[in-house]
Amino acid sequence: MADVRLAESALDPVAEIAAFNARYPTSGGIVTFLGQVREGGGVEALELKHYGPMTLPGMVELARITQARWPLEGLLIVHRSGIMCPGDPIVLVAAAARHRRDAFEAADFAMDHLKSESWFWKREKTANGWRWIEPREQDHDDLERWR
Amino acid sequence: MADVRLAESALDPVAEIAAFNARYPTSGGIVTFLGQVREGGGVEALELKHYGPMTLPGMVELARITQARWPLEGLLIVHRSGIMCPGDPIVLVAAAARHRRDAFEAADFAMDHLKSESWFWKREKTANGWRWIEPREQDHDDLERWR
Amino acid sequence: MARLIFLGRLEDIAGTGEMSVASGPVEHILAALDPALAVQLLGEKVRMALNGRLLTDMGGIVLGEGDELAFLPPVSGG
Amino acid sequence: MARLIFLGRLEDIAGTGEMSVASGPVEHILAALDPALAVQLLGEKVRMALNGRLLTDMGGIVLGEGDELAFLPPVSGG
Repeated sequence: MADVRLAESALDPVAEIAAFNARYPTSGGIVTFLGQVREGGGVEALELKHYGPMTLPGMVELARITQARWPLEGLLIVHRSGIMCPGDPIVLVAAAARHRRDAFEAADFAMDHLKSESWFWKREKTANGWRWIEPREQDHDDLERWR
Repeated sequence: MADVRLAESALDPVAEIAAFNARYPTSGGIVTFLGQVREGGGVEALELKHYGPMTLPGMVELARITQARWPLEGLLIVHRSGIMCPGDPIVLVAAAARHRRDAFEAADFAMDHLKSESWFWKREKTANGWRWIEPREQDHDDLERWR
Repeated sequence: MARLIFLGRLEDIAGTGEMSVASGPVEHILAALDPALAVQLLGEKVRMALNGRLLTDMGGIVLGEGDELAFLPPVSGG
Repeated sequence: MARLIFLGRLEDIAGTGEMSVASGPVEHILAALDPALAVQLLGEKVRMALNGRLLTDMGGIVLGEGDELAFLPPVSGG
């Protein structure tokens, strides 16, 4: 059972993790990834845009593929859209499995694909104004690991 | 800064994760691993024994090696000893880094080494009584990935 | 009428996220746009989706009444 | 006096986690134990630590007053 959501307003990772952990007492290992807007470095705000007809359906499909590839007992994918401030959570992925390697790999895989194969567009605001963020070369290399 | 502890009594992973996340607002990515005693499968209790002069010093050394290998902003390793029940947390690892791959790899590395290169001995109780758990072949293969 | 949707940086270039256009062949619709925008929309990294489905080949696409054509520059999530 | 420490399944075999023994060469100490236990302690997967430090070679070890020799079977954490 995957729980996949696009969050238009603040996401509470601790509450999400608490609920997820409580749901999977039979899982030997639970891996979570929290991505957040970095404090420092001059970023004043970050905006993530999505495209209604494709973004959430794409995330649901990613969850399906992830569950088909690893024997998971639970999978959570929550991704913000909208404007965020430094320190705000952007994305939370949690994977529960009997064995820890499956949980690690599934969470890692889901994050790599959210980062550079999901329908989000990100821009950040610094003292110089807003700037769109293009995917990094590293993001493509990360994806290649799974092919 | 690593936070490394041997917990002789119940460990509260949600409180630990909340405190860890709050400590690292400059980290773009935080990966946590929670290992817990599986419910179901007939295990009634699990006991982890340690050896005072070596177990915690070994965990501290593991944290040092992990931090030397990846650029982390924070690392948490908490491992239970004593008797646990199904659903109880056994181990919690959290790694905070600017970039997500460093956090994923560091947490994965620390877990592989806690599992089969740290000074713990584990036994479980089923209807047939207590039985010592030997490391699995898979655990050794997991370690080999880092050499 | 049909709709063009501009995502990410294409929204900045177009000055709007969405534009109503007359139905018809996509090439005619693009030819009627500001050429600076049209060049960006046809960039090799820009993908297109018709009514939420990714197009693998844009040749010969005709927008009908109520169709929505989205222009998708490289993504960046997480 | 010195101390032997039995970890993991070795504690079950010894029937105790800890045993006081007279100081002296380890081989003499082991020879005085129940042979069934001594065989297990010398198993190839069992490592030894003297006062908390892993021994790489047990040859010629002599336990002095207050020394602690631990027998460490394969570990299993997490």
